[in-house]
Amino acid sequence: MSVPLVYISYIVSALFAFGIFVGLPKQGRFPRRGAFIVVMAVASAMLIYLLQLLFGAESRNITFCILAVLGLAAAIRVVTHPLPVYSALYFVFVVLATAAMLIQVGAEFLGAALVIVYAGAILVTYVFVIMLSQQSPEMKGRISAMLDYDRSAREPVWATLACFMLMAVLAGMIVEHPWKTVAQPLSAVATRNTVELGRLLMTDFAVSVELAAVLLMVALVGAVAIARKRLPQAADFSDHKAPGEAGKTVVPY
Amino acid sequence: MTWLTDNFLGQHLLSMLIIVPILGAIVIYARSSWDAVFVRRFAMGVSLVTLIITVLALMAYLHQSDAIQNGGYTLLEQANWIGSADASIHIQYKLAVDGISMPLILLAAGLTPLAIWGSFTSIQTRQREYYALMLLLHGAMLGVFAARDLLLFYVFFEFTLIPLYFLIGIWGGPQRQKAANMFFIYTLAGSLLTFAGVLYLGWKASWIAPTAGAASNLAAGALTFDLDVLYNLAPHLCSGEQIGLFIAFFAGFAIKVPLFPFHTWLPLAHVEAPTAGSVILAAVLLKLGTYGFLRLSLPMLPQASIELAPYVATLAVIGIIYGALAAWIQTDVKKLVAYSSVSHLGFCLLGMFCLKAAGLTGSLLYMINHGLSTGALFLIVGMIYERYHTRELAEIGGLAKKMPILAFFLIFFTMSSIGLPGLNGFVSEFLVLLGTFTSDDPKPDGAGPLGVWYAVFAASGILLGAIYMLHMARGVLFGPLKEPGHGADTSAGLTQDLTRREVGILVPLALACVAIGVYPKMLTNMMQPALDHAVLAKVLPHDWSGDRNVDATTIQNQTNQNPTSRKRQRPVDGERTVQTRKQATATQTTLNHIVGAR
Amino acid sequence: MPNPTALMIVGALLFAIGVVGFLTRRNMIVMFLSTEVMFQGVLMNLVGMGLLHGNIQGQGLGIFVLVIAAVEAGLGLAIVVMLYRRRGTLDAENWRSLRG
Amino acid sequence: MELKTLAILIPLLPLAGSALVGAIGLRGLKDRSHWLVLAGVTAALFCAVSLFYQVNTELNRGGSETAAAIGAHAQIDPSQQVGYGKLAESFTIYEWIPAGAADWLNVTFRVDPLTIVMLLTVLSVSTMVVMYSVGYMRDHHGHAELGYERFFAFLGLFVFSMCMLVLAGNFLLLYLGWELVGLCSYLLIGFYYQKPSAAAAAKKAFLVNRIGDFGFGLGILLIYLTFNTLDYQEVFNMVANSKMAGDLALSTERITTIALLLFCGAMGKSAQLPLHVWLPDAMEGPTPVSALIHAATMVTAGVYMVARCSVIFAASPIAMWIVGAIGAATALFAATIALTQFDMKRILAYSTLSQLGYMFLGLGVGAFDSAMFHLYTHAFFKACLFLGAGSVMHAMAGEIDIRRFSGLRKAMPITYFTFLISGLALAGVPLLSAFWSKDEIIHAALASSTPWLGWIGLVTAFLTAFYTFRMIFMAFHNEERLPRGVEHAHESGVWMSAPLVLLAIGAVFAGYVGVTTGHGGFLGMFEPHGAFHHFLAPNFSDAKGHEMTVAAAQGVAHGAGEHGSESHWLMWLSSGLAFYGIFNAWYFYTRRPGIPLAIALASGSVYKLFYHKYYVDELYDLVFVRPLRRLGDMCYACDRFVINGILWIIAAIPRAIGFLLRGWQQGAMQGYALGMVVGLVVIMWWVLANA
Repeated sequence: MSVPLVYISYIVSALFAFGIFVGLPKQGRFPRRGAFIVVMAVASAMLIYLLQLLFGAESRNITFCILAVLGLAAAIRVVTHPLPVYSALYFVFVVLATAAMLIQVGAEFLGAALVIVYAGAILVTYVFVIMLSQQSPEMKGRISAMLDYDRSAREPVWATLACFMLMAVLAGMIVEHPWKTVAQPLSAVATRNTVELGRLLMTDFAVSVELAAVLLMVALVGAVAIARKRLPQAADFSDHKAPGEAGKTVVPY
Repeated sequence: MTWLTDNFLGQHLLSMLIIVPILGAIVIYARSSWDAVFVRRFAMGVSLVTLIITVLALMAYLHQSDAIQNGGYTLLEQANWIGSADASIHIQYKLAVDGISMPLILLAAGLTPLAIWGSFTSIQTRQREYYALMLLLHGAMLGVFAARDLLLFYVFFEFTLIPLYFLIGIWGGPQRQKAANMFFIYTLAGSLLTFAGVLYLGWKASWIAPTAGAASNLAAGALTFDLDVLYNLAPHLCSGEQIGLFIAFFAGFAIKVPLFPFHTWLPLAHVEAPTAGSVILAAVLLKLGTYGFLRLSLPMLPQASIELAPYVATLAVIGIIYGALAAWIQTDVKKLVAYSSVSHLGFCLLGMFCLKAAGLTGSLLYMINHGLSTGALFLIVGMIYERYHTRELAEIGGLAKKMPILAFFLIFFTMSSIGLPGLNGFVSEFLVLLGTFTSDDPKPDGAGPLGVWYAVFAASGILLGAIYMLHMARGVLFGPLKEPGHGADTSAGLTQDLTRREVGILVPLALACVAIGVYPKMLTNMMQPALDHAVLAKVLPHDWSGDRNVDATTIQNQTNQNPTSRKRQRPVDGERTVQTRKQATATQTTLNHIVGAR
Repeated sequence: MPNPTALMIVGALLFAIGVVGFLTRRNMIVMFLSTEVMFQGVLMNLVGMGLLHGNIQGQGLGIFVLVIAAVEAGLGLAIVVMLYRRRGTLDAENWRSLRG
Repeated sequence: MELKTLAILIPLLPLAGSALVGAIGLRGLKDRSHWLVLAGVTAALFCAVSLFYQVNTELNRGGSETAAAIGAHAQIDPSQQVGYGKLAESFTIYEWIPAGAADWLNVTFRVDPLTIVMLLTVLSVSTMVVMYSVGYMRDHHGHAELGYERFFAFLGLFVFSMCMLVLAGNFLLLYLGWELVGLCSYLLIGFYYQKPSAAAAAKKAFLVNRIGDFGFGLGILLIYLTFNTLDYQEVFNMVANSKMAGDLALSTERITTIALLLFCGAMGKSAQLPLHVWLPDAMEGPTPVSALIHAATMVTAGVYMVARCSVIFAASPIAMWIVGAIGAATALFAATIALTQFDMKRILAYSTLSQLGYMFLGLGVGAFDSAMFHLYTHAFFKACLFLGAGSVMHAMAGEIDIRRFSGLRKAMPITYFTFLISGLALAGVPLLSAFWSKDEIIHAALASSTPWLGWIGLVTAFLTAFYTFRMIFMAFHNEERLPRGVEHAHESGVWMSAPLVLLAIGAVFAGYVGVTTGHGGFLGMFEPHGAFHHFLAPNFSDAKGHEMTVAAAQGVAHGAGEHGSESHWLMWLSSGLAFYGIFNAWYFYTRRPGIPLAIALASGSVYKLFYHKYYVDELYDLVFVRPLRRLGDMCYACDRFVINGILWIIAAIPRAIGFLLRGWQQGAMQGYALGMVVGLVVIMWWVLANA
């Protein structure tokens, strides 16, 4: 039983990797949308099959499967879409799907926090930054109009190969590994989930929580410090400084 | 003599020996406002102070009659460096001198002032850094010879590379960067293997030393590099281990020496190095390799030394002949002298591996003598180069007419180098050949591993040595006057013939050559007990199949720092020794019979 | 109640997709987005493993993942902005001063 | 003074003079430099004479035992010290080199009759030559030549070295003297260092000597290996006693090897056949040097050494045979070359070779005392001949080719007469010194087991007379001709003439210390073997036990008439040969000057062979020098290409790896991230595979 499971997980990995490869903008060409959709469909089907096998006969959780497919598809669009704004929007899908899945397995608090923190805070930051920087003009089917670094991926072959291996090894391990039998039924945890989590954070992880707070504080200060530097203008680059030298002339306001 | 050793400084003479030049280097480097003339004088002064401390150390050493008669070490300084005796790691700052290291310290301390003095006119750029590096090198060299802890030894050993790397790389000739890199990488590559050997020995000592009863105050399993402990490790190392360790040590030391197939860095480094760098390199730094063999390989790995001695000796003999032949065809005088070093150091190793008292004494004396005569030759070549900016035999000739004093010294040191009796080279060369020739002869002190033929082939080095050295002398001094178009360059305050300063550099060397040649006893009296005790007694008469209880007692005797009552005492057990003695007695009887009632 | 293993599989796939994005995209902002995708994968795996072990600690750690993600986004984006202002481009290929 | 003090003073006095001259000669003494050296050498000569009287007294005191020992050599008690008692003991000056456990090789001196003979010869000739040099090393106006002080410093050093060689009490110190005289020879041959030929000759002399010393050094090592000592007396006693006892511990092969290795050194130093090439070239040095070093003293060191080791040599018949054969071959070979040369000094050089060959011939047949006798007489007349040639050279402004001048006898009477007398002595004319010594050697050879050596000697004697007088007739007779640039020949000053006269007197009378008079032998008055041989007898009494030395061992008995007049036919024959040679030379070169040319033309190739010295130099160059040089080239090439190539290959491995990895080192963050991912995958796979 388990041997085909491993192979199926390998096939799923390969399909997803291939899907990404097809979807990546390469050599300044748009990806072939049709092929991408076909591959993604096959991959999704395979994934659903795998998940069904994992769930076993007693519980066919279709919702979870749909969420998983949606989330993964969105994630692939995040990494393949030439325009960062779209990537950010697709990322919202990923976050939402993830949160939904988490809620489905009983981690309601985490799911909610995910939506709040990611969709509410982080994504906004991203969008701000995207707007701060120069963007490619609207596509209109003319890829050559886009910025060079948006329209061509970097070493897609090697990256997708590595990705395939990573997927295969991870998925294979997860499928293969003889996980310890659950000490207590999942449902027992799931029922009082949020309460337990709160207790955990305030007892065992109390120090960590404090540290996390400090960390956030430091990051805040750091971000301010980094962003407040006056940067050399284009004129400063006219004399060809060695890489890394340019920053040395920066003085604080 | 108590006035010398009873105060704080007197008890730390050896540390001062190392610290004074290094401090001097730091001071020179830090004082950027000093002008060049003062820097030179200061460096010279520091090296002379070091020399004075060396002489004081020599006096203190000579006062220790125990050390002299029994070959033990003295002027001991001991402190924990990394870890301590009761921790799991015990690396010490341990300094001491014995009859093997004292002459070499004298050589290093005596030559460095001369080398510095010799740089007064030849170095015109970045003098502050130059003299700082010279002094740094000086301190490191003295440290190698004084160290009694293997790791300390290794640290100093490697540290000598750095100043010389810069000396060659900054003040060298046109190909200086290549030469410096080759020198550095080559020697470093070899000594990394040595380092592996060092670590292995320390690790081995960590679990053998407590059981061997070597130093009972050591915590069990403490990593130690104390030479006194390591010397007694030999019985616990199997044959394969010994050979492996020997090869590891060999890699570092043979390259440093340099032995025949590993010598190619030497001519390049010598040719490109500034004069003082060449002098120090030839006179002292090459001796680090031979000293390493003598101090570490032979006494620590006796079995491997005996087994591998024929191979090493073969390489040495090849090196003698090969170096001489290669020297002969050189057109660059400095390169010629550099190749002569290859040839000479072959003798040095040959004498060492014949494992006879005469050969060992000759070998150690050879180190000193090679330092004196080759150092002086490099100085002379440098003096010629300063004047003519060339060393090509094709471009200079007949200099005896214009430079009679230089001619005198060149001929003098040439003769010293080719082993003219009455000068220093002969004594050591003869002893080496004598030791090698009689190596397999059981009398008077046990049979060594080599045979007569090694000596016969090596002796041809005497002839070849005369060939290339006279070839050089003839080319440089004799024949019609030939100099590059511009004539002698006297811009740096030089004169046509040698200046007083240059004569002052060469005269002490010449006097030392004559003194050693006529009355070597003053040095050999110092060397011989130490060689007997620290090397020969550990290598030859030991029986490897015999029981090991004896080792423990020997160990205790040797770690005992006041071995007064032991006069040339050797373990008398074991088949080999007994056999040797039997042979010796038999021969003696025969001879008595031959001689009759004499 | 879905199988935690399924959650982990999806998490692993998400992580790997994020890796590909990080490796291939040259736009620094998208690279950071890819790392966020990787965070999602990690988060799902943590929760899944916690479930497998039948305890809540996976979710506890997940909270910290959120913290780290926030910090990373804040600092990383600040750096991206600075880099953008320095070179006028978001191309990661433009920063190669690590090359020996 | 005590024996020991004298023995120490003898080498030290010249050394002190030399060192002082070397130290202050250039600045202070300048052309007065000779005084210090002359004083040192003369004082050493007086010390040597005083030493001679002491030794003589000592010998006479123990004389009865000595005579008994020699007379009854058939039954010498092995345990008994050889005749001359404590003289054979060397005395230690100080401990020199440590040879292992408590075993020292010392600086020891030994003063015995052989030493005395050598010392007197060396020092008296040296004194003459130093005196002569004072005149010779100046131009016609009395100004010193360039390097005047250097010359005298070297001369003093040479006398010191030679005395060390002679006085040495062990082989190592002998080696020291041996090398030091080589050094002095090198320095003095190269005295005119700006002449390329002189520089080359100096180098050649040193190197050829080193070839010999290679063997000599090995011989010394072998002696140490065999006997565990280097002291003369201990070694000789062991050899002699082992021979007596028939002990097998010392195999004949070992002794032969030792003897032959030692003889290698002698061949180099005394320029015997394969190693003779340096001596003719050595004539590039100033003439006094040729006289002193390359005729009278240094080159005879080989003879001295073989005589000193007579016990060792006598114990090995093969070695003796080789010594004799090489001596005879050299004698004949050199004489043939001398026939064709035109350079006066070269003729004399070949003559020296030839005479040294005689000495070795004598040694080889066991006539050690005769060889020493010949050494002693040869020193006087050959030094005189060289100095005379130098006088001619001085007068001819450096020209020495006898084709360029002639008829000098009128202009230079003193030079002519001294030269003539010495030439007669060399030619072996009766009643002059060499007649006695040479005749003894030939006699011993004829009486030995290898009489053909004697016949070679006789032929050589004829050739000697011929080439000597060829030179004399060409240079001093016929009508007066001078080389271009010399207005008139003139006699040399008193500094040069006095030594010539003194040496000529020596050439006439020196032989009479080796002759017994009043016995009714040759000419009714003279018998060979006189006081000289008595004096030396203790030295060779050991060696004479050997059967090969029968003829010479007759010693005292020889003159006593046991052989009667039958031995005198040889004396008549050899004097006849000498006169015949002289007559031939006179006839060829004075009466019929066309004959030599005709002969030369008629015997073209043979003449060319002689004239080009048998092409030995060229042969050596082709067989040894060039291949060795090629070998050196090969070594250096091996260094640069093979060893450095291997190094390059070894170094190329990391370089290749680096080259491969360099592609990954793009500096782009994502590249490194890719590497991280791959690494992560590999590690995880590894963990899983091993889980």
